Amino acid sequence: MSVDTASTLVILVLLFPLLGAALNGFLGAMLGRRFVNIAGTVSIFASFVVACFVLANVVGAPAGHSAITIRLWQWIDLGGGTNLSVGMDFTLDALSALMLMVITGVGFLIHVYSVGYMEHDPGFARFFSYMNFFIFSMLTLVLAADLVILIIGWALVALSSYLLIGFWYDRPTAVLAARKAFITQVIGDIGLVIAAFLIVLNTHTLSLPNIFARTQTFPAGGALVTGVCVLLAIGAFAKSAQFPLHTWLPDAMEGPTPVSALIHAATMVTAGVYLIARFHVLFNLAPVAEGLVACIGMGTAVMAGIIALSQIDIKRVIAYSTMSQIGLMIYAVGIGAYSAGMFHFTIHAVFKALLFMAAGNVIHALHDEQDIRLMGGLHARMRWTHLAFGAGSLSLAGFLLFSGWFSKENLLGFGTVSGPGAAPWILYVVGVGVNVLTGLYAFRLYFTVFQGEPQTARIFAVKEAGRAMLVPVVILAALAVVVAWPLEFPLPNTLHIFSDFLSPVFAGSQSQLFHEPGLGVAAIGLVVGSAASLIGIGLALRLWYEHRPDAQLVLGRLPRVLPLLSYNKFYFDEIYDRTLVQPVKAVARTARRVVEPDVMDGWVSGVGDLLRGFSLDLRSIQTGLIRDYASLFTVFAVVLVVVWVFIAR
Amino acid sequence: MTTHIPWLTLLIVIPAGAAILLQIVPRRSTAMVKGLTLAATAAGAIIVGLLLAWMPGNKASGGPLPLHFAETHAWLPAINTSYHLGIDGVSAWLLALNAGVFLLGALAVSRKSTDRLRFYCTLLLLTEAATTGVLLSIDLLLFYMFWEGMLVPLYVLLSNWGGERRGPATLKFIIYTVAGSLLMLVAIIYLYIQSPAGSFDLENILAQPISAGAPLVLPIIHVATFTPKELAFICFALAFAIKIPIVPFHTWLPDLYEACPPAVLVFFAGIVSKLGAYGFIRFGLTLFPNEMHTYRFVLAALAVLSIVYGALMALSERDLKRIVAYASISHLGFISLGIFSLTSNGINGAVIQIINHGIIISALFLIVGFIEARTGTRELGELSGLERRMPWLYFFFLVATLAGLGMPGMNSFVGEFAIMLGAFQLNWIYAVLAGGGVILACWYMLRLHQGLMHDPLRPRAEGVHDLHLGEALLLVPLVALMIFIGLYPKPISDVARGSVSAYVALVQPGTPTTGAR
Amino acid sequence: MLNANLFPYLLGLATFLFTVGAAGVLIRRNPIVVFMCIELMLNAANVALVAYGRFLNSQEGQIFAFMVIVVAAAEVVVGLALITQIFRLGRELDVDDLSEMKE
Amino acid sequence: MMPIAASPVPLTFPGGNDLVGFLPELVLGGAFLVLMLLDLVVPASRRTWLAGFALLGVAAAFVVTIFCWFNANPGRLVYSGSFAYDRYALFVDAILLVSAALVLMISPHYLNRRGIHHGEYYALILAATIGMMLLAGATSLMVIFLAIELLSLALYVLSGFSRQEERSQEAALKYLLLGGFASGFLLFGMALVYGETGHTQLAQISAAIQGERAIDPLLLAGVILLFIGFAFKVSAAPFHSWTPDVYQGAPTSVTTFMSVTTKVAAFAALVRVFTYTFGGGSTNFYTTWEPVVALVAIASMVVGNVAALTQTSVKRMLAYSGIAQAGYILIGVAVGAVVLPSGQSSSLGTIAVLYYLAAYAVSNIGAFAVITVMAGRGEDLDSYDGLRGLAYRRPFVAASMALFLFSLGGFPPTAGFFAKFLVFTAAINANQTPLALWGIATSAVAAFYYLRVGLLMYQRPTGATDEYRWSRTGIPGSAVLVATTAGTLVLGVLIVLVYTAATASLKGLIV
Repeated sequence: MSVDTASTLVILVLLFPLLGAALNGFLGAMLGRRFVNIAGTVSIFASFVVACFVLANVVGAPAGHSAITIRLWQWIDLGGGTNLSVGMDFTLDALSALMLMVITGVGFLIHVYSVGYMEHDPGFARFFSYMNFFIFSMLTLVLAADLVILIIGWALVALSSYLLIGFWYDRPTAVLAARKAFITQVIGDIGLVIAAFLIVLNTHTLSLPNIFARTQTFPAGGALVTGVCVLLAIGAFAKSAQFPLHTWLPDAMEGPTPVSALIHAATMVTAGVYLIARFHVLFNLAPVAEGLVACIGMGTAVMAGIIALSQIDIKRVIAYSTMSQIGLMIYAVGIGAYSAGMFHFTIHAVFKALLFMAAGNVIHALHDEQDIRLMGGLHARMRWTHLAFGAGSLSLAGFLLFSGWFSKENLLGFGTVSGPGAAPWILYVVGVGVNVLTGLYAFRLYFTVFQGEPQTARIFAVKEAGRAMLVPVVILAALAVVVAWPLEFPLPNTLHIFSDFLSPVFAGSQSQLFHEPGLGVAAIGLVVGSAASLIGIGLALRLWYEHRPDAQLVLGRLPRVLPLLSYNKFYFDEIYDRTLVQPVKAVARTARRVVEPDVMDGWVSGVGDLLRGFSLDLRSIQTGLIRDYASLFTVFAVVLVVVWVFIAR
Repeated sequence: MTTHIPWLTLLIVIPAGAAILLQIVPRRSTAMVKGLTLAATAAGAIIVGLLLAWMPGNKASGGPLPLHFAETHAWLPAINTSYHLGIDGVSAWLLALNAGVFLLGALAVSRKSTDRLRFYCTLLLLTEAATTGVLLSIDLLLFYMFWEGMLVPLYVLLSNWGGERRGPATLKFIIYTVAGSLLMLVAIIYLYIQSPAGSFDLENILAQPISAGAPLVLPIIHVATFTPKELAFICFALAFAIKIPIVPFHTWLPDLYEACPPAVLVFFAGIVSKLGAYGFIRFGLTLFPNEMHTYRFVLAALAVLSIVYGALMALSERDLKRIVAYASISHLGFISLGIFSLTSNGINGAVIQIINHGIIISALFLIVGFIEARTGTRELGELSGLERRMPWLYFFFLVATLAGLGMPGMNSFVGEFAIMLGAFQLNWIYAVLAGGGVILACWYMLRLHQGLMHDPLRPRAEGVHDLHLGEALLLVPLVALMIFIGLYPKPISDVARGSVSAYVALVQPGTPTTGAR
Repeated sequence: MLNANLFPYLLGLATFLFTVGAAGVLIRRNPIVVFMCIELMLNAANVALVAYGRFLNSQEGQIFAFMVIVVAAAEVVVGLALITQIFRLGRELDVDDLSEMKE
Repeated sequence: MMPIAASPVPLTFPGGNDLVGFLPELVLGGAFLVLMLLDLVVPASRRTWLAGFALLGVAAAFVVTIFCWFNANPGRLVYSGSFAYDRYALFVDAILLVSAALVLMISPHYLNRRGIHHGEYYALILAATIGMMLLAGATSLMVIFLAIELLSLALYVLSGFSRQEERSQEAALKYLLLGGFASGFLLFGMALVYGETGHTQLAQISAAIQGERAIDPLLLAGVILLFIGFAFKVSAAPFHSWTPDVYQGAPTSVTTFMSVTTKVAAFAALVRVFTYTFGGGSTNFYTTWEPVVALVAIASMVVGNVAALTQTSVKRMLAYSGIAQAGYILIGVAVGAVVLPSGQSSSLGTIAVLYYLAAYAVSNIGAFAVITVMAGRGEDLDSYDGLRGLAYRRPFVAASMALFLFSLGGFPPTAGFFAKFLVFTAAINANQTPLALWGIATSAVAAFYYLRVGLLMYQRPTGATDEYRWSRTGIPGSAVLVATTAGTLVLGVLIVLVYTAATASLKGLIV
């Protein structure tokens, strides 16, 4: 595709959401709800259409020419070399095209859904403005072809997430959650920024293509590249809510449900996966970093899964499931299975958005009730929502032939062989365990919410959601079932349209940890994985649907500490509060109460007092008595004469 | 056409002349007073704009530091001091900021009727004349004249308008500054005596390097201490460090900003504190390259201290103005860090950041002023939920806050990124600590912004109304600049880059000068 | 003819007179007496002047001395006038009493 | 560092020309006599005329001075070497005459308000001025002594001019007794100097000193006593004790006059005697007395500035500030004329002294003039509270007062800045950087009390009944304020004028 078409496409795809944001933000309140609804959704749809063109262009491009980088304008130029020189560069390739599709596609559906969800909220204009702005930022992030621009997009999505989490600004909890999320993001940003420093000082460029072209400046496996990758990973972890920067995500559920669906499930939180995939060239040079990333990904997956088991807030359960699924993706990109990670990202975007929106329907119908202990038996009253949620849960749990099954089994499949030594196998086993966990928490949620007996009288008054909220849900439900079928099959040498599509991006270099599993191994892995998911679902069935005592006993035998940790989210919030927040506050307080007045100002006023005292002494000498003056005069006269005549001379 | 007219002199004469002219305008006719003040400041701004436009085409003078539009007239030949003005890529932008903030200050005053308006405008114009002179002077003595003379109108201004504690605060500021600048005076005289040229003119002094001299030896214990030149440098550094201010010489700032009316703060915080940073670039780097290089780690450490300490104080303060004041100290720490990194990245970043900080701090003080004017309090604890009542202010405040915390995509990100890169080149630890400062910055800015704007509305803020058009018009250009510079900072760096690389070449011989590109 | 080695004694005398005068100023409280002590100091200087003039064989010393005498007279005039004026104002004659302005 | 002698001039005594030697003094003397007579005929209600006439006399003397300035190059000695007819003296005369004129302009209103408007006031002012002008030109110990006594006697009377006021009387007697006491030391010093050098004329003393290598202890004692005498006159610490009390007690117009003119004249003589006579001699002699001057300079700067910090009376504050200023000027005296390591000689110090005297005259008269002019019918405008809120009632007066304070504090763009700047430059130039550093440190302290007064003026008036009642400025008063303000600014910006004049005045300086 030509540079001109590329730039036009980029400008258009970015422009529509930005325009929507501006219109809704500045004029929305004036022009009214109908206008805002149209402007908000159409703008995203428009950029979805453009995204389709991009995809067509990328697919249609001759082999080897599918990637193109364009420069809109020179951002800053301090002379090049180690001196900063950055262009407003954007790149179009398979990866960004895929991201575009997912972001605009799912984004559009969620916008449509929001029309219904926010129909009674006075702040609708602000809401759509923020949402459109988020789409714009996310697109900037995935299109950026220069590290600085990427950082800008990276931070802009954090900003829009902050704005949307704190959308209901008169809820103190929402405000705090927003602040927490933003600050965590900034910590990640610092990681990226310092990585950028290391990169520019060694490769003398910040433009991604050039960086990847100049990897010779990074000795493979060296400390330098490892450091860079770790710093990048910190950024990724902050964004993707991975341990240890994960605590903001559950609190982020304070935002309206469409926000959770779009930002904290489908798109933004997976940016970390995208980042690592984008920088695979560097990561492939740093096996240590890769291993670290894989371990942390898998660890987070387990931890989040365990926590999800005992949460009682419907959205938080889904949030932790998101954290867990992203953990799997991070694990995948960690072991070098990039297209597998991206594939799971795509599918996850579909069914997780679906789950959130279905949950949104429930919450909406129950008038903002989010405690699952007060739900139950909704299947009869919200049939469509119930079906959609079920489909989503099955997909999430990786039930046979549901989209989730394809992506997750595909992902775990690579775990069967990747990497040297025993560590990979441990990770794989844990991964299978995560499958069990997923089945458990997914269906614990499904059963407690939709099956069983209604826990409150309110349930009987519940009505199915309106069309605007239902249509997108149903569409996504359908997708959640079938979308993966034509794309990828989790066995080698079978159907691999998706990974072939991405292959030009990742073909360049390969991770040392990565091994393509043979057909036999893969098949065994597939069976084991699917079995694990089924076990999980089965357990959930016995525990929370049939309420079988034996299963309860099984749980009862577990060490007491486990449910405690799970319910209290491993006490991370408390730990951070004690070890980071409070100490900083204490230091600040000391600075204000002690250091500033007594040290910084102390020496100034000290000098002042000294002089003042001296001055008073001098005044006391000035007695006003002539004879004293004369005596002073004489004394000093004599001293001067004597000293000079008899000593100094 | 640019050669025949003494543009730089005009820049000084116009405000000064207007100030004198004001005295014959009848005190009662406020419209005329406002009009004249606005006209004078606007004229200055226009001229600066023209100069910026002409600079690329204008041929720079030769010599160690390339100057544009230079003017030289004999002043006191007997001691080789001359009326020598000139600008380079760095001072050009500071001039722009200077003209901008004073124009804004004039607008700000002409919004609400200050008491004794004519007196106020006179002092405002005199201050502008002085600060402009500081930025233009090449002759050290002339520079000192303006540098110290600036205090005269400022003193009267600060002692006349502001909170009830303004008296002591003003005295503290003046004494602090005077102590610093007097030391600088001694250093200037020393340089004059020592320089082979025997001149106060920066260019002549730089033409023949001054020998550092032998280290002074303490009388009894016979320990070799600093060389005389190093002592001179310390004097300069103190004067500038107090003006910026760098911790631990900062305590005058919060008290003064607290007592100072917002309309004054717009140009006081906007330009005066930047002059210290400018001094470090223009005189520190040129006169004392070796000394700057020797002590860069110490200086950078102090800068980082200001960043973190200012942030911590801003985090724990409760008074809106004091929070912004300490935030400003933290930001100025960034600027200093950039300069002391002695790298092209750092100094360019510092220049950009100087402008950004001028914009941001003016906006923040205006906003705080509006809020105080409406609610009658500056206590963070007594306010909340204002967003519901004033959505427009919320929007402007949001942008200013984001700019203040170094949000990527906003103007200050550009500067802070370059500065931290420079610091990283100096030593990675400085960049990391500065990064910690950024995290704290985001913490205290959000604390300020959310604390005021979010949470349920307090009864105290029930009746408040949103910005008038006039107030909004003050903020619009600032906010627009914050976003524009964030998207397209190139123009600034293009003008500054050449001069900066000249400075860097002085401090770090051997570094390739990138000015040619 | 005076003996040359008498000179040191004359100078000593002058110094002695001067010291006495100064001491008087420091000790005495009656302004008039203080005044006389000042005169004593001036005249001590006169003695020195004259003595020097004599031993240097130059007239300047003696001329100087005459001038000093005149000046001293003038000073006395002013001084006494002031003192009487103060006395008129009803203050007793004590220099220690004149300490309204201090510090 | 080698002190340099001023260029020796061939001395010719064609008696007729000698009268030209102190033409200005003669003119003023004539005016003085006529004034005495006029006082008898002019009715009490028309005393202002006397002021006018005195002003005329001063103006005439000034014109004559200017005329002489162009005539007096190169300078020469008159009256058998006891008086110098050179531009140096004339420069100082000019300062003195301008100061006297300014004081004469503000006096009548003030005296009337205080009810002490007597004719002899103006005569005494003229007499004192004559004495000072003589002192400026004196080149013989005798003339110096006479001149000092002449001006002192006049000032004693003037200090006690408010006859019914005890403070004024106390001030006068303090001044008289201590002044006499000091002149005792001065005279004894002179006697010793005369005795050890055998001459009373500076030129010959200088020559005598140049001869000898070893320093005669008695001579040294004499020189130091002499210096102490001068130090008293310029009110330099630790011989300053009289200053605050006398300045406070004397009528403000008189304080205005003597605070400036005494210093100017005494410093003129001090420079002539020390920098050019004793300094013009052998190296080791200069290096022996120079530390004394430096020491006294430092003492004055410290004592004056620090003591002023906690004052609550404007007049006392200005008195202490005067002590401090004396310290700064003494720096200039100490490094007055030196030979640099580079070889060429520099009289930057003396130029600094002259510039400082001019600047100090303008600013200090201005500051005191404000207090004089604003003084109400009742008591003097003395306490700080009297100034509270001045800026709201009399914005321009307050502005000019602030300007004078800034000038005394040494802020650009005022005369005071360049005065200090030149002094410090001279010190560093003469490799006496410590002196400059003392000056710097004390100046920083000084800024505090000057600006504190400024703050008072800019405080909002309480509107209370006990608020001080300032009188109207009046035309002469405003004229003086305008003149001093303009002078302060002009000397602060267009330094080149005075600087060149001062330089020129040193060309023909002779002893």
